[in-house]
Amino acid sequence: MSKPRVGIFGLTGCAGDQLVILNCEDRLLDIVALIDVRDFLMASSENDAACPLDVALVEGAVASRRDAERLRAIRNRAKTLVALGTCAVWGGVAAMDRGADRRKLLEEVYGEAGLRYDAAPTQALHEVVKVDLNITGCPIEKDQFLAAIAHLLAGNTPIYPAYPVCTECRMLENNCLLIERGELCCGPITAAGCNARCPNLRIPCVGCRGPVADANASSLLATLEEKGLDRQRIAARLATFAPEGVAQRS
Amino acid sequence: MARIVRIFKMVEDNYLYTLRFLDDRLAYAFRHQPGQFLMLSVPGAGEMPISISSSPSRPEVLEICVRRVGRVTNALYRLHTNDVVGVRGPYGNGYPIQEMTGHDLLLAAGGLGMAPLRSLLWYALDHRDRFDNITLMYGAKRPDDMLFREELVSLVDRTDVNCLLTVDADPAGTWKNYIGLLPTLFGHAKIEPARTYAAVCGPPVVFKFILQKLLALGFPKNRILMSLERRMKCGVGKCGHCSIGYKYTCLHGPIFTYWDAINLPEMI
Amino acid sequence: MKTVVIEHLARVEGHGGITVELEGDTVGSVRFDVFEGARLLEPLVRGKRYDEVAAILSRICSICSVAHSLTSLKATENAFEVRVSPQTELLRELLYRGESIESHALHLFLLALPDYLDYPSATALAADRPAAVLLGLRLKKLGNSIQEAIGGRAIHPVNAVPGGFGRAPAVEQLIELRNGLIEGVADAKAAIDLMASLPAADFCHSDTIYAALRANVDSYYAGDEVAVVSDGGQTIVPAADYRTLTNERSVPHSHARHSRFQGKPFMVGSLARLSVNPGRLSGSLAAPAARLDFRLPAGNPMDNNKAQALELAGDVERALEIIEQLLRARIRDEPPAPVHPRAATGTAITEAPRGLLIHSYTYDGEGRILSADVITPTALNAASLEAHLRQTVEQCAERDDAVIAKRLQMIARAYDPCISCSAHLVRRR
Amino acid sequence: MKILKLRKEKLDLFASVVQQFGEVHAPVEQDGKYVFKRLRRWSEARLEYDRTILPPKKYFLPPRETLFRYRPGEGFAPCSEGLDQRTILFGVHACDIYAINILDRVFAGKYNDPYYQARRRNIVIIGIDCSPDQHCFCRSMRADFVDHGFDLFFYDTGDYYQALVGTALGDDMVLASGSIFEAVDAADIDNYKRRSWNKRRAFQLEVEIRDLPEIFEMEYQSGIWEELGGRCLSCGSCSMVCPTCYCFDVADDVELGSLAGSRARTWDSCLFASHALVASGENFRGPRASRIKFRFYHKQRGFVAEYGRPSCVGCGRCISACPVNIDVVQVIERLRGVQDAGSR
Ligand SMILES: Cc1cc2nc3c(=O)[nH]c(=O)nc-3n(C[C@H](O)[C@H](O)[C@H](O)COP(=O)(O)OP(=O)(O)OC[C@H]3O[C@@H](n4cnc5c(N)ncnc54)[C@H](O)[C@@H]3O)c2cc1C
Ligand code: SF4
Ligand code: SF4
Ligand code: SF4
Repeated sequence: MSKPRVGIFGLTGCAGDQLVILNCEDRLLDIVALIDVRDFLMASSENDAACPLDVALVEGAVASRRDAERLRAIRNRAKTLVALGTCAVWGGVAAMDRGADRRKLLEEVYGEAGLRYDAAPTQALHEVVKVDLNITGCPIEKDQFLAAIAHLLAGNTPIYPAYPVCTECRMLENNCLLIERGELCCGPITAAGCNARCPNLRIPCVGCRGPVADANASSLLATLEEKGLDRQRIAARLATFAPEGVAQRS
Repeated sequence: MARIVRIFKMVEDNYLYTLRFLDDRLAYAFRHQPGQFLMLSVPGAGEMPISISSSPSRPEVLEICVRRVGRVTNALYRLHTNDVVGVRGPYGNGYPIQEMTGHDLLLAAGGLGMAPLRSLLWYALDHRDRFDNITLMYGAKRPDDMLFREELVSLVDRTDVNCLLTVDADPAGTWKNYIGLLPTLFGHAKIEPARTYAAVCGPPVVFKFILQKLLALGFPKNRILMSLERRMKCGVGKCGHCSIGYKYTCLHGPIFTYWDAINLPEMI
Repeated sequence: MKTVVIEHLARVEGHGGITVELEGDTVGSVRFDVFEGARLLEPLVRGKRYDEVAAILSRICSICSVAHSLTSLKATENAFEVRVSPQTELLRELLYRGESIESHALHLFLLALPDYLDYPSATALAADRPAAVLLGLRLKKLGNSIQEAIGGRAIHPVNAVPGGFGRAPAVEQLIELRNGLIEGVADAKAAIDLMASLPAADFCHSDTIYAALRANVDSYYAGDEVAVVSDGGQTIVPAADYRTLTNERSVPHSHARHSRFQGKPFMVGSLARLSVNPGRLSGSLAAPAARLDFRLPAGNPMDNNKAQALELAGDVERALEIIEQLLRARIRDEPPAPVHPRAATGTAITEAPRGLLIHSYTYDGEGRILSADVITPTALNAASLEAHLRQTVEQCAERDDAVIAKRLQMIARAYDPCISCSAHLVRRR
Repeated sequence: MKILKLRKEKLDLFASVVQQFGEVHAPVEQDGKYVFKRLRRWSEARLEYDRTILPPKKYFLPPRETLFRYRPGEGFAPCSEGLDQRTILFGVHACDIYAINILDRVFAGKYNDPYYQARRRNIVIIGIDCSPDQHCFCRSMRADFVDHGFDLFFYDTGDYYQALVGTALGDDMVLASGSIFEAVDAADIDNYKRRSWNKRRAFQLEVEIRDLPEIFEMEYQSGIWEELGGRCLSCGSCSMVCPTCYCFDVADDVELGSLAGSRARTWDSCLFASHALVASGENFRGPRASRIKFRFYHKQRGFVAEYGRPSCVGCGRCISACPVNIDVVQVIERLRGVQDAGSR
């Protein structure tokens, strides 16, 4: 079997998910031996920008016309398009306040020049093209990425936990920050897979992985409100990393 | 572990696999009842429950009929003859053959529901003297979707079994049997509820309509035998996924009576 | 007239390109374009509570996410006059060193090294010189292991919060890090040897102005004063006056804003740090510096790569020292220092791997952000980079597009630009 | 049963003897809560604890465990790492031992679970007396006392622990500690009886479980399920912390670039939407209300039909672990239509 042709791309984001790939120090050379990386701008200056791809890994959100065009071009080249990271899957932090007047913000940041910039309200990949597989996380978890690659190479769709961070947090036997300290923990509605990194360090989950499929955001909101937290603050916190996603699920 | 010795495409995305245990002793030791299932693993992809479609009256072959739907079934689909899969079992209760002996049989299946019933069908035909009248009702969407089509069509002319096959639609216009939804077949069969055991299997709609029919005919509740499907991870009553009320589909089922269904909430 | 265009700069983080216009022998415009989408995080962070800011603004950039987090925390703590414990200071510096080791190893081995040896990528290089690439990966992993143990994650640390840390690392974790670092000392030395063996890259000379934090202690990840040095001497800029330093303006071709000091571009980063603090070269870094034939004042921006290699060696050493110190002091699991929000402004300047990083926030009485200002090294470097790109073309004897393009890319990469950083700036009104 | 007594001050001595039999794990404090953990030194043990966050089930059915590894051509090889590890759980409460006895039955039967059973054989249980808090209702669940399933059990009778020796291994431990255990006399028996009577009265919570199965059947359509479904976060906490929740999921992993890999099982919960979802898209318990109903139904009613008693032992963990305060005692009371019966 010939090696699958792979492209790794970044739209607008922090490049953290591509960096996670480069952070697989122990497996990096194994991976490149198993796949044929054709297009990876962050790591190579010799890229084939047009060849058909078996798999396209795309990180970052769509925040400009240029991003949208690039994404469509990638989609046309790729059999399987994988959204890599919370920005690609949900829009990420830059998708906050989608309603805000972007032009005004641009002008505020860059002055008049900003008005000429190519900028659009931030969107997740699935809002622009069809996405075949989502690997969420801000950034993605190395182990999950490696498992996903192993499964894709073996021909299987990877499996991800369908439960929230609380489940992992409980398996680790942490004290509950929400119950025992009344903190604003997003664990109950956030997709697991990070092994409860934050609560495991006694820090409330900020929801960086986006909502779990079955999130009951309205009940969490009500509970936190009963604990005396300010409703607006809770709503804003829950919606930091995946604003639209949480709204849909409450 | 078992080797795939034959792969036969029955209809699009539904394949019949013939398996043979690598270890001869296991092959001899493996004895199943119609209605039982096995746990089949495709290494790397996972494990899943699959009904045994072959009859214990023909112990030379072990056949399963699998529809491609997800991870494991797709991984199985990518295998070739001579590849090896993991097999555990047989599991589940199977049909109460002893109880059914001496009675009429009504087998009613829709779609993939034929997979477990085929085992019972051939068991009964191979032990024809143990049962009175045997009726098979099987419905598929189109002729091309009918599982075991050749085999079943060849039964239509047999006199020792009343084989009624129907399709919802026949776009090609070549279908020589019935056209219409499964329950309409009741119009073509003479069923005596008082002396019959009914074995039903299919998607939830099939259960719904066939049950209505059977109850209207006055079938005793404990002679309606349903083969159920549930998510399963272990097959041996531990993992909890297949529980219905207080029963485990894998231990107490997959064959349940209609009386069980009344007692166990959310069964159908 | 012809143009040399590097459409999409590879082997850097983020999206940028270079356009040079040539009119015979005269160089027309030279542009470093940034077309990274504008994420507008600073205005979006308005209204967020002080305990949420670092997690959001660290997302500006993955490679310097520790720097962004810690600078953000310090700005907040400065605003609220929070005093953190000495243990926290040490752990934070350790975290910084981890990031710096990772970032420098990534840049030197995976992004820059292929240029020197004429390969398109480190993976292509690995086919012929696996040992060199594996050396880089080991060092990179070492840096990541520190970030994971102290920050809770290699990218976007979760453990650092206003006032301190969620949970201090366990003694066993520190011992494991120490063992890794002991091996790292040899690797860092090997990295210097490797750098010393590379063909010289010498095609751009100029008198450059450098700006960096003045290190009055060992730790120079944070400080109160920026020193700007040129051959004309030194100017000191206190942190609160950072605006006189940046003096940013937006340019139409770029989503990054350009900084000038007294009308002139200046350079930040490893080379600037060593230029501002030449004393660092006298201790244990003296021998490696000699090996690399590294001398100050450096007139060649490519020397930034050498400076990174030196810092890499220094960081490994310093990280070891910190761990010893933490172990000796019997690290404790202490709660973060209490934070009492109030209406105030706080500014923090630190040295990110790529140079000066400034976060400045104004809070309301409830601890919600009223305005945020973030100035990143790549933005500070943008004008200087353009100047050096221009000089590179001017000083290039051959008028061969391929040669020019290659040199331009090497210069751009030597700056180790972090383009997604540069695009997220806010001008305070 | 062999019954002895041990002067309380001598417990430390006994603990040092026990250490020679294996790795000692006991409740340890963690920010005001307790967890079973390997002891670094005996003084870390907190035997007067309310309840541990996770029950001892984590030792018998770990949150995640590899079952098999396989290589192409070699087939499956069961994973036996750590199965023969001799661990001593020191200070297990009666309800938790009761729960282990329940798990014993689930993981035995026609299809024995070799992993569970191997651990069960190798883990020593030393039980300890406890006093109920506001969430304990083990007495109502008939799990405040166990007569088997432990190697030793210590009852607090004042100056002494009265020790029930449950197994030969427990007896070996007693013998290995020389003569620190003493025979009991009539006064000790009286002390025990007094303790027993007092403990009975210490319970703040009580539920009536006779005819509960029938009531569950009658209230199957009750509106309470919808209401609980609206509140439940499906966070799985109650299942994770429950000493008798044993659902697990099984999934395969492959190694990069090969077909070798492993199969692991992980704790699962009937509150997850995926629990009863099958490949056809059919979900037999789709709505959250039907999932939470199932949890109560299976524990409080289903188990009775199957094993003759509810699987709930009244440890109160799910009550303290639920972020939205879903409380099994209140649910039962509401189903029963009793007001304030729980607090006496
Ligand atoms: C008693 C019984 C007999 C069955 N007989 C047959 C048969 O003869 N032919 C056939 O094609 N299918 C049969 N099925 C259904 C078959 O088990 C599922 O289609 C199969 O598990 C789907 O697995 P997958 O990995 O391809 O799908 P995915 O959706 O990827 O499933 C992943 C896992 O979920 C579980 N799961 C998903 N769907 C089901 C399901 N319907 N039933 C049980 N577990 C499921 C399995 O553990 C599986 O490994 C039977 C199911 C049961 C319970
Ligand atoms: S700390 Fe957060 S993640 Fe952990 S159990 Fe509590 S709510 Fe869930
Ligand atoms: S616990 Fe929450 S914030 Fe922390 S890594 Fe996991 S999903 Fe992200
Ligand atoms: S259901 Fe709740 S009270 Fe009952 S045993 Fe489980 S955790 Fe304890």
